[in-house]
Amino acid sequence: MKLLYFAWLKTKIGTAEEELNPPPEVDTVAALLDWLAARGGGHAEALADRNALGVAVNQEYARPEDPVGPDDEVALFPPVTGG
Amino acid sequence: MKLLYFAWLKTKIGTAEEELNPPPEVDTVAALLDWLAARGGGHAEALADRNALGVAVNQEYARPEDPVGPDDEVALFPPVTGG
Amino acid sequence: MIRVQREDFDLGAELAALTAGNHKIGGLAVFVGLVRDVVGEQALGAMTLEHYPGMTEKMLERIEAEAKQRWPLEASLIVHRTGRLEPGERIVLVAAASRHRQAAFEACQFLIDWLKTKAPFWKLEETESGPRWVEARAGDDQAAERWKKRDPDAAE
Amino acid sequence: MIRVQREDFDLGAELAALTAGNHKIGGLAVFVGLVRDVVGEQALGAMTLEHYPGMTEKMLERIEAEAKQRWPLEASLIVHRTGRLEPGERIVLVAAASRHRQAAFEACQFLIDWLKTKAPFWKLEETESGPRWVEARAGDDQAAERWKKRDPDAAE
Repeated sequence: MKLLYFAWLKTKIGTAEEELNPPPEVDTVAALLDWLAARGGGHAEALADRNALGVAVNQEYARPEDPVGPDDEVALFPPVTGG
Repeated sequence: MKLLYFAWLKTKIGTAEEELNPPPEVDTVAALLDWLAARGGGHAEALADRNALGVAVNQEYARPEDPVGPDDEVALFPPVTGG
Repeated sequence: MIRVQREDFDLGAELAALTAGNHKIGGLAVFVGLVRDVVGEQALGAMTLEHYPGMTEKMLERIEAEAKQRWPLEASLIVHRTGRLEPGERIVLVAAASRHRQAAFEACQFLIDWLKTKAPFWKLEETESGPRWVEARAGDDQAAERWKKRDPDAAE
Repeated sequence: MIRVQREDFDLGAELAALTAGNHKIGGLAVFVGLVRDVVGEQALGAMTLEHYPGMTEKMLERIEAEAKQRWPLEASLIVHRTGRLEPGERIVLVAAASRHRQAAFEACQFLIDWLKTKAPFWKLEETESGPRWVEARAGDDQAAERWKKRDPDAAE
């Protein structure tokens, strides 16, 4: 699974992109966020407040209950501030 | 008194501008319009429907009860359609 | 700033000059009116814009001043053309710049709505069935009405 | 049309190209967002716009398509810059052209309101007290909300 981090999530986690292999039971956005937070360190810190967190799966906005799988590109980011 | 006519009022009256000397009792916009209409011909035709008529005295929008005098510039025109 | 002129305007140059050097501006809202080639069901060959020199400038200045009083504008511009214009040609440019976009958008709409109902311009259209003076649109009166609610006597 | 680019855009050329040859257009509404030199109480030296390449273009295309579905547009354009921008520089251009001005204005506001809440851009500001990621404004959410009432699930 390809993980992308933007804005301050990138800074806190310390990378813009990483390849991870969560176990098969991590099959939803919510489960993935739990699994990432459990890694501790920058991941735990970046995921401390999930209310404001935006998630996209394969470049589409996703909700906690949406499915994720090993071949997906999952992006985590703060609320958007363009324009 | 200097009279100016715009758009179709100019066409109906047959001139864009004329110098007229209404009698002293013609001292309001309403009285002026009555006096002009009474001249007959193009003036009467142009002033047949006063509902839609715009009037400016010295380049300010004026109402029927507003005063007019010999030194004024009075303009008559249909509703504006710029922009 | 307001201007009434026969010649076309350079949109890029006008807007660049309007915002140049003012780094308080966060949003610029612009409206450009153009001559359409169809009016109602008829093909339009051209239109001629007549106006009341002197009063036009006075009214445009007043409309701009009113916008500046209602919204915190950093810059504003009205340029209106006169004379004969063909389809595709620009008729009018209004622009409003402010710190935030909402004020810029509202002021820009106010400028064009009030211009359309208060500035002494008249359009003569050349249609297939001959020349025809454009009649005022009820929609324009309604658009102007919404700004009137705030201040019933302003600029009249 | 939508475009994401580092370089500045030529406003006059963009708008001329957008309306060129289409004589059905009666009104063109435009918004340009610029970098301000003050944010809150602090002086801003510059800002850097980060984005999510691929998803950004996808979202901008969807926002434009949604505008075309809601209003009878003859033309529309979104150009958004990325990278480091200094005060006075242009960030974004949105434009909508229609037969009548009301549709052009509404679509233009819709484009920028939705862009601000849906397109994956993030601003990093360089202030006196160091770099700072811009937080989402409640006002932007409210501005986007008014378009949501019409169609709660669109483009999400």
